Amino acid sequence: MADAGTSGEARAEGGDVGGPLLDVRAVGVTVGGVRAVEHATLSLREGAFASLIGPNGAGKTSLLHAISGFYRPSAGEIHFGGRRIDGWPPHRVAASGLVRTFQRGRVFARLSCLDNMRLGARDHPGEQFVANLARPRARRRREAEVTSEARELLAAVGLGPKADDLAGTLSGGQRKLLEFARALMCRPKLVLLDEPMAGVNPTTGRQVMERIAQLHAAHSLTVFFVEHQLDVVMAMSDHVVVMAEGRVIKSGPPEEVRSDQAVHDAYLGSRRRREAVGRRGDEALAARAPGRDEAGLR
Amino acid sequence: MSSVFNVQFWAYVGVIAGIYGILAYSLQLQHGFCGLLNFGQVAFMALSGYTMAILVVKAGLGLWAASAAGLAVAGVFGVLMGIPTLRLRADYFAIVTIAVGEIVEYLASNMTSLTGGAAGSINLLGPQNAASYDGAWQDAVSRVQSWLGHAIGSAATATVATMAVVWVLLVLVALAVWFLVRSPWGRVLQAIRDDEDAAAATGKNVFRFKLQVLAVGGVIAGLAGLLFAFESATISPTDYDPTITFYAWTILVLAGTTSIAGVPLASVVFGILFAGVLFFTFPPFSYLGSADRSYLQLMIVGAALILLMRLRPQGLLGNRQEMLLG
Amino acid sequence: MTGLLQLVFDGVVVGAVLALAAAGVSLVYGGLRIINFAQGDYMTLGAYVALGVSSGLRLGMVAGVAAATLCTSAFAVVLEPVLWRPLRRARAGVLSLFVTAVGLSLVLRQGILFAAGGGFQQYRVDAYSAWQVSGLRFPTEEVVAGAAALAAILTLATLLSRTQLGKALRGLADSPELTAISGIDPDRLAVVVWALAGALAGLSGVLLALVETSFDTNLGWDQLLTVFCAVVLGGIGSTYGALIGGIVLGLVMELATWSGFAGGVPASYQLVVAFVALVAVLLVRPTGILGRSRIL
Amino acid sequence: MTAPSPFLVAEDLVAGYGEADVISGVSLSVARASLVAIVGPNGAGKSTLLRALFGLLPPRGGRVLLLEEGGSALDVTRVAVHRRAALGMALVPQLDNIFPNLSVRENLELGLGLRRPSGEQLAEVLELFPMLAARAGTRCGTLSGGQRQMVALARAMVRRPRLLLLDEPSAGLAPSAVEELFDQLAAIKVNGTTMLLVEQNARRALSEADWAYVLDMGRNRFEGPGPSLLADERIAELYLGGLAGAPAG
Repeated sequence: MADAGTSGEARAEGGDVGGPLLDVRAVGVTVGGVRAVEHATLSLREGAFASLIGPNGAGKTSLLHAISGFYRPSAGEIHFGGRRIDGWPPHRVAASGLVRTFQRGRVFARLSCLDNMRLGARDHPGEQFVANLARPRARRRREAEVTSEARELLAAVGLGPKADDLAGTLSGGQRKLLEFARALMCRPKLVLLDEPMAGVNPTTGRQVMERIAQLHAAHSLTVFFVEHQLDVVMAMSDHVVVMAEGRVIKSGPPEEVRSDQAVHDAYLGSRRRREAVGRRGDEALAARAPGRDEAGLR
Repeated sequence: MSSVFNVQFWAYVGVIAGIYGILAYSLQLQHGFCGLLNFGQVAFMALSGYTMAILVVKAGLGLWAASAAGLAVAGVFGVLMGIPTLRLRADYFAIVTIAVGEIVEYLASNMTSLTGGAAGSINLLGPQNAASYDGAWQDAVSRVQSWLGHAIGSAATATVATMAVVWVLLVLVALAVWFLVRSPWGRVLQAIRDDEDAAAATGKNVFRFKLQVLAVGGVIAGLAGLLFAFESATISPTDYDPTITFYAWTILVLAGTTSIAGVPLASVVFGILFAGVLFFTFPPFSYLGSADRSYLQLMIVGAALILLMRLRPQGLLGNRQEMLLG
Repeated sequence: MTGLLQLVFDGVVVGAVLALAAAGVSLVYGGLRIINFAQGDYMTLGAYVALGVSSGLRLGMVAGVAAATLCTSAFAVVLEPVLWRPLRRARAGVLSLFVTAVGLSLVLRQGILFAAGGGFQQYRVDAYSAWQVSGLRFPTEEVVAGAAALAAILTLATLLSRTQLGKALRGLADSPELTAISGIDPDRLAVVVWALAGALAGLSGVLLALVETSFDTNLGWDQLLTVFCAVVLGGIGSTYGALIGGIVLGLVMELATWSGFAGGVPASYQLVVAFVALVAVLLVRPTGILGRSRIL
Repeated sequence: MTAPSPFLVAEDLVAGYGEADVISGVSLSVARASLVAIVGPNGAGKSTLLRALFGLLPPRGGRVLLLEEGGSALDVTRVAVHRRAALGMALVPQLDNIFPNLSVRENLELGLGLRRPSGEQLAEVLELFPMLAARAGTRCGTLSGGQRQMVALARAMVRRPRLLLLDEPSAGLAPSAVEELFDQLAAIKVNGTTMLLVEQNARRALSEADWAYVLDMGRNRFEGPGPSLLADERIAELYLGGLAGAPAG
């Protein structure tokens, strides 16, 4: 595994090498009759370490669902590795090397952590009904490979001791770690991470991000993540995409995004506005203070 | 009235319980390990039973070849049923499968020229010509009976021999289910059961796995349907009543939905429950007329089911902790 | 043409009656995750209570209908603390609850047989009185049953959409835990759910018996699949959907027998027609008429 | 600030799922009208603690008390969940904290339980959350994560609770929304509502908290005023990703 130094170098170059791996062209997504994404366009070069930010309700997660095949875009095209993938079912998208995680950390609750990991592996003859029965030796060989790889990755995210526990017994943060590790089992070309650090404590979150960075460098892995922790986003990503109200309003290197006024207004919010909101809240609460005694203890 | 100590009677109960147990395994594979709610499993029994009977009587096929064809039809039907319905949400899928069970029964009683209609398989060659298909089965059973005779003497009646065959098949089915769910293929099924979206996100073709499990479950249910047809010598549409599926579900829930060892135990409990109430002929039951007594007996069966669920919601051998995991 | 109009009328009446039972199933499944396999037998119970009160006690049909509604409701309410609450406390799963309902259904149906015997029954109403309007025939009991069912549907819809209790019931379907956090006693809501479901089943049962003019202890059991179909057709979990699904299904089943429609389907095919309609709707709208599509 | 009098006290709480205890003997005290934060690594038992305090997970040991200003104490350890709203307790769970098939307005109305809502009560809350006023008729299931979080907080506030328990309210929120959230919490505190907050965003939570507890392996590890814990190098090293003293947010 590459050390942190080389990973930093690779990341610096990451934005410059290779052609576009993911190309999202004028995509629209409608969720439950509501237009969640409107005309979103962005492209990621191979080897990029990119992030997607934007205020709540901007359509980030909906866009992620569309890219990963869970939502069918109502407009536009999505290309991955030169192939048009919009309209593909999620499993086909995943099998083509584009793997995503979920905001909530979705694991297979009644399977052990180790089994969760094994499920991430690709090309397992044992998972084919006929080969499972007809080629026991190939099945066993692959199973052994997969198991040792799974244990390694589990240990790497700090879940080694939990290998034999049911995944349903893990805490919320541990589930996200397991899910991320499972995504890596697929040896993806591109991983989409939906808020990898939300619900994970900062120390672990940083370890996760560092781990992602290492793999990014070592395996020419392209990473695209939604995250709200701006310090992390700005420090780690070489490319930042900003969404607001269903549209991509800005896309570029972090320093450029940080200084953009439109981004600032839409996302970071001006301090003055926040203070105004706060004051209005104070007044509203002060006004109703007399009514508070009604919920007294009996 | 049969006696509590009548071996013949209990062997017959054992045959029926074993067949329901095999049907319960088909549900266990589909529901316990893949999360599918199938309330129309009886359709697969009917399809394989009828296919076998029709091929033997009308096409002159040998019983075993016809039986294999019956199983194949049940498996293929699983795929055919799955293609339009599997895209539905789980609870919608469940109700549609009930409909499938009803429609198959309905077609069996109305397509008289093919199935013999409401009169059943005996009518396959027309009203003047009673048809039968189970000659080879009877021969096989009497061979088993003579083997058993060496071991247990005169207790080895034809019914006892049938019971032995059914339970050997049940154990084979149990082993097959055990092997499948512990294989990587079965692991994918369980992943689908726990979180379909996450399974798709790891590149599993959820639809294909579900089709496969419908086909495999269909074959197992088909086996139950064949045994049912063999055991009763002639079949009619009402033999494959949709309530049979619910009995199999009851066995599965009693067993614990993922407990493979629980199914035979639950089948026995279920058999004893349904047959046992027939012996409630002592006072106060003996004061009642036979109709009233049979009503009361079924009420007791219902009450016993309620009580069992109340005492062990996770089933006899089910794992409570696992049941509670989201 | 009059034949068609007559079928529309019949369909609306039968559909509205089924819609009541379906709404009960939907409330219980939505709020308590119980697939009430015994709903059909609750209907039968209502029909027999009405028989006892109107014919046995000679109190008339209005009293019979009222008694059917109230007694079935009371019966369902009594079972909540005795049967369902302990299972909820043990965190029984959907299937355990389902098997319990199967057991309950067996007990109820056999119990009614035990108490009332087999054989067909009729209410003491004039089965031949009817209004004739330009070739159409409106039998009195069908008009009354249809009107009563529609009134009950409107009352229920208003209760659910306008009252705080109705919102709480819909909230219960979304998240029982959050309902409790909001300060609402889930046990009390469960009692309300059963009271409503029982009343709807009882009313539906007696009205169905009126429409069918003669009935036996399989009255509700025979309709159970149709009722479930209505629930699914409307969209599982949506009580409004169940109401609409019931009426649509009633119409489809009656209209399928119209001679102008490829000679008409024999009446014995009605259940198959119902299923075919259901499957057809689900293929176009996989979550039923009012069901919500899945949002990740 | 006057000497803080405790409002919520937990003594030696033990709770867990299945056979294992997730928290084993946690004690804490929350002063009246203060904001207390609970931080710690994943699996430390933070959410479990909150669920145990509110009775969603009945504690296996220990007790939970509400102390009145008069000095009387009410043992609420075994009080049913639905009775707590009437005692002035409110909880905002992290997940499943809204009714997805109900509109925003109906969600807020259900915050009052079965009592008929007055337009005035809703208007007050909507004023505090102007974003929701514009979406009063929207079905909550179609809202984004941050908007849902806002509905959940608003629903808890409709009752004017005296004690508000929050489970990771900032998870999944954009920075501006996190700022708004903490501004709102500050405003709620001004009004005298006592708050207990479980947070992953430990730096932000600690910088706002009057007092904080660090939980690890289901036990109390450290406690102290939020900002001073934030400055503590041991804690920073263990739980905050080694960024002691870094500016919050």
